Amino acid sequence: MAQRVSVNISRRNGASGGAESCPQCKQLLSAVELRDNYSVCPNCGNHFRLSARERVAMLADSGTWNEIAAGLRSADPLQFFDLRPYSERLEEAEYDTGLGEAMIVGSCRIHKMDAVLMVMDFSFMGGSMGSVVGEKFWRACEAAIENRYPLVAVCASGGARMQEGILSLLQMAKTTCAVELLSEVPVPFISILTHPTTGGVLASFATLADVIIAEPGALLSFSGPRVIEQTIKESLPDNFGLAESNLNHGQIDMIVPRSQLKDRLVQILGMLEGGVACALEPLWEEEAGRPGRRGPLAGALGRIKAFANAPWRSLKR
Amino acid sequence: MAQRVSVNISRRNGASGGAESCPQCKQLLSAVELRDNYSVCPNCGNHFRLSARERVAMLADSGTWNEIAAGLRSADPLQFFDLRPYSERLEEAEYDTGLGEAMIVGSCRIHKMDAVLMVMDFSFMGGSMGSVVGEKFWRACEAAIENRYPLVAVCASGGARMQEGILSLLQMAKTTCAVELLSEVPVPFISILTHPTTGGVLASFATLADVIIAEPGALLSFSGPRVIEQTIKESLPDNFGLAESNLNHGQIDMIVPRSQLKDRLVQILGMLEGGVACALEPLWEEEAGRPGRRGPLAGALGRIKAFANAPWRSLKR
Amino acid sequence: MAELKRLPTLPGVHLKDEIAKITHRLRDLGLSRQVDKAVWDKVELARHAQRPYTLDYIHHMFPGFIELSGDRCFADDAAIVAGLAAYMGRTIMVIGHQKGRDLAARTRRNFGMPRPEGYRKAQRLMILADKFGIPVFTMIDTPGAFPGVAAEERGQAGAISAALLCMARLDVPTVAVIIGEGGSGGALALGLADRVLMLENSIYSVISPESCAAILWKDSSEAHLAAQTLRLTSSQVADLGAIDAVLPEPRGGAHRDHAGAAHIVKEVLEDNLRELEAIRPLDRKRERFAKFRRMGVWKENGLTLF
Amino acid sequence: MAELKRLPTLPGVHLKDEIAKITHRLRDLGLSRQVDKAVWDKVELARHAQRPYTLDYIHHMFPGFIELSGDRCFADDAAIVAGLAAYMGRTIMVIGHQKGRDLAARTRRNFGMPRPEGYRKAQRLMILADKFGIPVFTMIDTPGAFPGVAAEERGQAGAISAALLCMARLDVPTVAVIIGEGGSGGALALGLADRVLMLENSIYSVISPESCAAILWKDSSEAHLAAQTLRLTSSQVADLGAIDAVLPEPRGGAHRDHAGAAHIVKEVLEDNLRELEAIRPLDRKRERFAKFRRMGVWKENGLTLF
Ligand SMILES: [Zn+2]
Ligand SMILES: [Zn+2]
Repeated sequence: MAQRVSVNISRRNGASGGAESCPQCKQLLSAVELRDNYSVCPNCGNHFRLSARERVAMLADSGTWNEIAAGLRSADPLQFFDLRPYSERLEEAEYDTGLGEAMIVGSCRIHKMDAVLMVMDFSFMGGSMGSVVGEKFWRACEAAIENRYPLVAVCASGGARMQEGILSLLQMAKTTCAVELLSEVPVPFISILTHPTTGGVLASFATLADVIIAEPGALLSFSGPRVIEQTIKESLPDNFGLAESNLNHGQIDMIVPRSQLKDRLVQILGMLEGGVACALEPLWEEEAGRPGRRGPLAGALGRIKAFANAPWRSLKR
Repeated sequence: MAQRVSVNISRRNGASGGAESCPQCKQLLSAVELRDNYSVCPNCGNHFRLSARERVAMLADSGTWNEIAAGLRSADPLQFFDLRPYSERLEEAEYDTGLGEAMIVGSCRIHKMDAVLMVMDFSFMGGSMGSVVGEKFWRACEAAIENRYPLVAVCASGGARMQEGILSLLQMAKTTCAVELLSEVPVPFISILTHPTTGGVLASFATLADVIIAEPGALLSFSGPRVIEQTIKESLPDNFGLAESNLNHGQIDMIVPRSQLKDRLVQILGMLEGGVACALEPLWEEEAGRPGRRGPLAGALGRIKAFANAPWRSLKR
Repeated sequence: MAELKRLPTLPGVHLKDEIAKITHRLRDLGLSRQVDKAVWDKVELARHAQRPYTLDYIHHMFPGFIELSGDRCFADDAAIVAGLAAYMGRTIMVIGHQKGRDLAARTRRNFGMPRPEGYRKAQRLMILADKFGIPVFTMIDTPGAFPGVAAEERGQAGAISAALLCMARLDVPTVAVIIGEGGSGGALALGLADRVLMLENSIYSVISPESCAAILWKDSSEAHLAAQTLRLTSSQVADLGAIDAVLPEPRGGAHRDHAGAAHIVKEVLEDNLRELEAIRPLDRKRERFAKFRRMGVWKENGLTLF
Repeated sequence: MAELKRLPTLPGVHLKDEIAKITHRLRDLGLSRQVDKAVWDKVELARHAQRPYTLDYIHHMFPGFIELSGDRCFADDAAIVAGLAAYMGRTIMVIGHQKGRDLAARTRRNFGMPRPEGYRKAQRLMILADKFGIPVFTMIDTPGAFPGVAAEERGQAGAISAALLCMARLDVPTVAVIIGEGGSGGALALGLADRVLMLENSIYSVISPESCAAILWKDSSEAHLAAQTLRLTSSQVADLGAIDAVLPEPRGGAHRDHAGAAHIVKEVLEDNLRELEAIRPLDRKRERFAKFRRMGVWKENGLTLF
């Protein structure tokens, strides 16, 4: 289904205004045709890579996006350089993508349901996770907890950002702690794994969501295919690490084509919001002055008796 | 290592006073020789089957065994009969084994450490679990919780007792609930899986222990080898379901030869009793008037500050 | 309709009558063949190829059902279907064994016989439900857990016991319905619930009649004799106090009217959930434990206890 | 001795000096080879075949160690060793990566590269420890999680993230010591602890120098250049605020004196546990979260923050 991921940083290939050919089936597609079909090849179903902004436009209701922590930028704590300094690479990535980092986060409404949305962009240094991605994730979780909004993470990543050394590795620990804070409330958390989601992102928050959705053909693996080939000294099976293989192996909940993604997302969020636990909302409101549940099923609230002393928080584990 | 288990009810083969030959290596062994070597063949290491009483004698300190619920006997709720009525089979089993049921339970000391001990006897209707085994298990758990003694279960079972129909199946649910009550305290629970432990016993309390020990060569499988052979229409691998295979497949914690079992048991119980949680014992005592921990490591208690309001019970999950 | 919904049976209440009846049971095999007939009919109905399966109930009861997959360890087991559903103003987690109706589906669903992965998926999703206060509804319909070498190696026994422990622990309400074949530990693994109900023509048994006959008479063709002595029909199981109620089926049996059967289950589920939701979680758990503690019949110092 | 035990390093404290130093770093490759030497020596020491491994520390620190096995799902992974130990009047759960010293052991231990089963075993035993209030002590020494097709299929990524979440959740005190090679996510999976310490000659890195060089210079022989730029030695990692303290090693390095190294770790462990045990579980967890929240360096609206 999918082309093999290159961990190298490559420019998006759907940004130009003219026609381009599908990398999978070679069919020539016009930009309009692609855009009208969710950037999915109408011929073979290949899901083209989306920029973070395009993804937000696709998922968030028009005009509701409210970016959080937009002012965060990577520092260069290691003064890292290889053939070029890290700082130059960052400048270039910002210039090329128009993004300050490989992830943008914000609150928005999705089919009228409030949510915190975070979207990674593979075009920004391979969607690698450094200090800023970790900090943005943390702030997104804080916002979700503060407002009692569910959290949706659209992932695309080549892994940790080498150029921040050990600090990038520790973002795995940092984002994990943030997820644990979410589950203490609990706030629903859905991750959407797009092509490719690998390494430290897959091995931290991406696989810690309550429900894990993948796009068709997405490569999802901890180690990159090349690393594995070098280790086992043979070529990999054709479907190695693809979303479809991950589904068979029990690692994800479902594969959802991009055209159905927004609807499905809202259905699941509504479901997770609509448990009988909503009967206990009054407790939370009293406790922390937080707004109550707002899922479409929150009507259950009125029908079910509230329990004054229910030890509901024990649920979290 | 082990001979294949027969689910048929067979008389113990080590009870006679004279010599007998090892079913595995055919060496002729005297009764004294066997007894002095924990009923393990000194030649090949084959672990002979033990009666429940022999097992108690081997594990409990001399004179400390205090049987619980000895007066329980199976009823015959289904008026079950096949070639002979269930009630006749029960009478015969009691006559042959001197036991009222396939499990005896009691409190005792193991190397001076108080414990509740339950031992199954395969010679009593194949160690099958019916209502009485379930009820005895429940009472043993109650005694363990009441006295704050750890629980040790020595298992040997062909599975559920068919002759009690659905009621025997439900003993799996009943014993599971009892295990959950243990973990709410928490009371340490160790299971010792001996040859053979299969079916409903393996699929309930036997695999729910905090630490799972097996004797060498014990057959441990949910389905019996014959059932599997009939299903897959081929013969099984030689090591199918053996303790050694289960260890490799991550299903048990360790294999302990019978000669080391008592020592190892006490070491593990001591370890489980000696966590920093013992610092919170005063809380429990105040709460329920229960006696405190008595593990050899409970000395930590004096050294570590007690936390007046520690939410320790949240530990249980 | 309302009076059909729940026919609660207290454990052991009818037991003495039954025992009296059974005492008169003829031990002559020739005659017992006749008595067999009704019981064996139930066995065949429970296994009827047109009987509604979990996905049929889901189709009729939960239009917006969202399936969730995977044990996060090894595989997604298609012999157990699970997912979220909107139901009468709340969300529930639906989990059930799934057989297949045609050959391809049967193979894919492994004839409704789960491997350890199926039970681990169920456990994972029950924990998810618990986290969000979502009640759990299970449907039981399996000949049993799959007996295979690899399934054993991956811990079939431990997967079942872990699922049982998980159900014992849940703080949310749980309702189980045996919709067809309730076979052995593989069925019970989804059945440690606050309410356990059986459809009229379903069976619930510690062992399949065929296996039982093979062990007792060394002849699996004696299965209908075994079926009779195992007491596995819904009314017999109810009389033993092993379930909470028997649910009537549409005229002629559920296989003739999937929608009708689903309608009955749907109404009964709502009544039971409503009752259970009114109980505080800790109390509900205590009641669950107390119920399973009562399971069984034994004599203590000569006195028979239920 | 006492003053050697813990040399706490507050996150970022020395960072500015370091940055000043690095700014002067020579970008000329020829000269940087020299600077390399000391760093590469550390890499080689961290991987030294005679360096004490987890089982060596266990041998010296915990005479009564009882190994526990298995993930209860698929296998027992020998690349991670775990078990209970009596330690200074209390029980602790010891979990660590294990390399092998000879060829047979290396193969059996898979060169210290765990498969998902290893992380699931660790997770299972951490939950067991939590249940009984037993502190968790981990030793980190791995080139990384095993990169293999089957390991990926069985959920390597999910096994690591689940282990991380488990460590975040624990109510008991947790101490991690990097004793040799702290390689990537496979190392971190045991490292989300209340206290994370590094032995002087150990390394902790997001990627192996060889892989880093292969990606950046398309030439894995540039590994020592990569090692230098990755800042993976104990003092460099401490300066970045990524760990809590560096532990000194016996004269000449831990590989020359296993007992001496174990003695240092043992004393430091006791000090740290004693401090952690004095904190209430919930507070300890909050401090753990706060610590990992601080990890990283970023600019906000032009201001650099540590
Ligand atoms: Zn195409
Ligand atoms: Zn022998």
